[in-house]
Amino acid sequence: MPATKRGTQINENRRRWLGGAGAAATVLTLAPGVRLLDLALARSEEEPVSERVRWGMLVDSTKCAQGCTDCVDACSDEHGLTGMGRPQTDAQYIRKLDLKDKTTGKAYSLPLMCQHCETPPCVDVCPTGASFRRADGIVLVDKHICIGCRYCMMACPYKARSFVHEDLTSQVPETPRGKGTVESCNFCVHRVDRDREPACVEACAQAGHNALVFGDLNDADGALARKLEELPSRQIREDLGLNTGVRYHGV
Amino acid sequence: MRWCAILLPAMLYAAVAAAEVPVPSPPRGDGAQCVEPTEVMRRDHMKFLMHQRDETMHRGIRTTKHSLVECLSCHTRKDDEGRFVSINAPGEFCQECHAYSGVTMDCFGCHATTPRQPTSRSAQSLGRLLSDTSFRLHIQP
Amino acid sequence: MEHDTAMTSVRYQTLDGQSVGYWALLALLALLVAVGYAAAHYMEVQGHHVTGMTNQIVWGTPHVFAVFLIVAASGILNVASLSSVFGKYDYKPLARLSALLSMSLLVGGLIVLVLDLGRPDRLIVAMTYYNFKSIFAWNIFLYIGFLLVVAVYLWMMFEPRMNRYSKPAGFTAFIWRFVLTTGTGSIFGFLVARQAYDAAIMAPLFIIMSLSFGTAIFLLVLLASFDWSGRPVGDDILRRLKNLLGIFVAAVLYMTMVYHLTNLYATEHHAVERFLLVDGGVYTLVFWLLQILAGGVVPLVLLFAPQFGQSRASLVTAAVLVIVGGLAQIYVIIIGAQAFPLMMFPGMEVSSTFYDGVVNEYAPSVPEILLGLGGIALSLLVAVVAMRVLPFLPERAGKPTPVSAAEPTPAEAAG
Amino acid sequence: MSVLSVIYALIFYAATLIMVAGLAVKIWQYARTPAPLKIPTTPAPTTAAGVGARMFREVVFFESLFKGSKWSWLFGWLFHFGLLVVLVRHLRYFTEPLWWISALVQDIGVYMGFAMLLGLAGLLVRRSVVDRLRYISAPSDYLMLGLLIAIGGSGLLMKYVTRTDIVAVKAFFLGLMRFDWQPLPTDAMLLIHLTLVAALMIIFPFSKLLHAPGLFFSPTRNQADDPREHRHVAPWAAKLDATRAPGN
Repeated sequence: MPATKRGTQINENRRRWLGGAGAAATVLTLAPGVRLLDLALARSEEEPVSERVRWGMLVDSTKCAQGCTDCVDACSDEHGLTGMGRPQTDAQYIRKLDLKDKTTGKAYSLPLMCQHCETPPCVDVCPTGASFRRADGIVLVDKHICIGCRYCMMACPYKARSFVHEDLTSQVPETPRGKGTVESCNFCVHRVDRDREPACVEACAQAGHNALVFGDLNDADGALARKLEELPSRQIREDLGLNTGVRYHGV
Repeated sequence: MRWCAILLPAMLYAAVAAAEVPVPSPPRGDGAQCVEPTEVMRRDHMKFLMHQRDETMHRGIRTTKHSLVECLSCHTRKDDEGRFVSINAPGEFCQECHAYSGVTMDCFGCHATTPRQPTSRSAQSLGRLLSDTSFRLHIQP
Repeated sequence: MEHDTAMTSVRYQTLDGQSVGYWALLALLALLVAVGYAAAHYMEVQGHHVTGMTNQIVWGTPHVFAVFLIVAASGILNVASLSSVFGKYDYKPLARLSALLSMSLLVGGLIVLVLDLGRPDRLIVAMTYYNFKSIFAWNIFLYIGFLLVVAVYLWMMFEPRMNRYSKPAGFTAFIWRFVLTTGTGSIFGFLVARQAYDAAIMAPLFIIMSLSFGTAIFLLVLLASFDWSGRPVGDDILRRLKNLLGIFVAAVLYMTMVYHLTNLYATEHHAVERFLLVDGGVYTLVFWLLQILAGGVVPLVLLFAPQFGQSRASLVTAAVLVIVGGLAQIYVIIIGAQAFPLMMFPGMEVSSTFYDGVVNEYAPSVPEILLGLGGIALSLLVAVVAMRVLPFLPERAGKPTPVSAAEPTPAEAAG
Repeated sequence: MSVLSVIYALIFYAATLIMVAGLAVKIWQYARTPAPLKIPTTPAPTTAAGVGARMFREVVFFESLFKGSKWSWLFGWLFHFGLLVVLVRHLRYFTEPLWWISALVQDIGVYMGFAMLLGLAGLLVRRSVVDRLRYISAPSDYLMLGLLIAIGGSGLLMKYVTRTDIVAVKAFFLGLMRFDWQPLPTDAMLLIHLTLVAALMIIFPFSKLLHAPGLFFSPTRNQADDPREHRHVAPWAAKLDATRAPGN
């Protein structure tokens, strides 16, 4: 089936579905300005991802509400992360951190996930190349060739990765995950490849916080670059020179 | 005499063993035709899946022709209560032949064995539903 | 039975292997191996949640045993190197045993490592997909290469026609094992993420550790295999090994001190050093009591204080303590370092549902310990079987000890 | 049912018949061959249980070959062990439902296929490089090695390059066993593999491969070293013995 024809079909189906269910909330997040790429940059289904794009995110800690876990919940829902009631071994792709400045006592709240480094230590150490960085900057685990050695978990300065400690049966089609392999935030790559935002960003916007901005770091006119220009931001463990794809404002 | 000693058991065996040959009969898929001829799929389905897996994983190419999710959408059956049955359950499409030929599948430790079960979705995840290929296929008339 | 072409002809003989003791030892080791394998199988079927490991402490007790065995494997070849590379021909009769143990310990260590993988069934993937930037990937080559190099070295030593090549083969193995242990140490030395690692000194520290642990294990295996098979061990060779062990133990203590002092130089590392050396609870205890005191100071006293002199009992005790201390040292290096929280936000108190900012908990689980012990048992089992099948052991080691001088006075030992 | 399927069905019936009957004849012949004297290679066990243990070590570990030649032992054992696992793996084509042992070795069996080829290659190199071995080698020695290498090679090629429909292959063989013929896939590599296997089966009872059953009838291996404890009387000699006057 040609891509264009198929695309139309999807849209027709979406329209039909939305009409029936009247779920307006989802459409709002797809409103103008939130669209990920200009039409000129959008790639067809057969086209591989390229280095022209580098996906990134800005976390505006000043807008991140203490105690709010909408992004975490959305992530769990999106990727089918069901806890086993063992917090030490349950997987977390994204987690909320509560910080308190030891001198001023000022409190901060922010989500932490895979920082999608430009030079990721996890990719350096992985013996099989299962841990890799896609051309568009998304750091992934190819679970087909992950042997579960956990060297990447030792190497990650953000403790962003989890090891699957048990057999799973609750996987969702978009996020295959299984016992004995390592996993982490993948920027919802299945959504990004279909021109949509990661689930956490969508959830944060739905909750009205808008603390997360996702976009193309290479696109000077894009929403993310404009935001980065406007707000001062930093990288966590900037001393390591990893040039992270996730930046933080207000901490 | 010597030959009788050999032939007799053979003939006895023949009498006992002559029976229907067990041959797997995987359930037919939904569509009219698979994405490749059956003869090709029987030999090389794993080559297609491996190729597609690397293309998708490393190059972000999400064409659907050889995608495992698409296999599921055609080949999973529903039980009496309308819920999908895992494709690797005994007797189901994948397991039927793999059990027969003693091949273990390493797909479904990680990959979902059914399309998204529509009943289990909450209203919150409408957005995800919309982009879900399998869901799309099943609401088609 | 074969004859060596060395100046002094050495006769090697297989173990008789008919005694009840031999079969009992074999049965015990086989049982431990079986139990270790069952433990690994249990962990694989259940998933790693039945072990002590978590998403915070990702390398646990099996890694302690595996790294210990791999490191010791490299060091135990030292005895063979002394004769092939450094021309100390007194060690030559022991070279075969040394090479055998280096292979069997490496195999034992690697099996433990592999069985603790999340997907041990995918071992072949580790052999077919390589990321050449990964020190782990280098190590796969180093380990396999080591086994091949030492196997060739052994062949050169066994085959009379090949004896003349045993020196270059021994030299290759000598170089190879330094590179191998450099690789093992660098697994930790290049980890920028964690405060206790990311130190170039890890490689030389591991090399000196390998010599110490390897010599201790060699001493114990030597005494056991010779005593139990009625082969005499001369005091001269034991004295040499004793002095070697003492030097290596002292060197490990020195390198450990340098490691901590260099860490302490950078103020940013004071927190982790404080954790390891002062208030790290079990890790501090293990460090001071087992690693430094039991594994370093006490063996030095036993080896060098004149009161203990030439007593074989004190030598054996010292070697056992060095092994205990070695396991303790690797426990602190691997697990202690992971217990300390990652420093992502200096000057901030951090908390989360993912155990950020707190000292991580780890308790070794029974299956993990059984897997580790199974690895040690496998190493010994391989060696014990090999000694029966091929002539690894010489009929004697060292010069004959006069019966009356079995326990010489310190004055005699000095002279 | 294609002509090809019928031809292969007939070939395999013939090959099986020749191999089974030939082996039976040979074993019958071995069993009746007199062993008039006690000639175990010493040191030999002195009890029947000891002989059993020795035979076990001989069959499983190739003990005497190990003592004789380390390289032949290494390659020979590698080949035989590999072959064993590969054969057990191939049981999947003949058993429904699958036997547990066959299911168990499915994964390792592939690597054993490579081990088998490595062993065969070693044996071939040894035979053609070592002077005194080359001197005593007959064409049939090379034929056996070549045949086995070709069988292993074509099998692995089917695994990794040109695949076949193994479900149909299994149905074909189950069909042969149940006299309910099923079509055979017509993939070239499969046909090559099967032809070679049939050839090996036919040659087996006329070749040096008879060492497999022959080993068990080897008097230097299967006799207890007990001529002082028991008088050894070969069955054919017992008749003569009985006619003799007692006490003589």
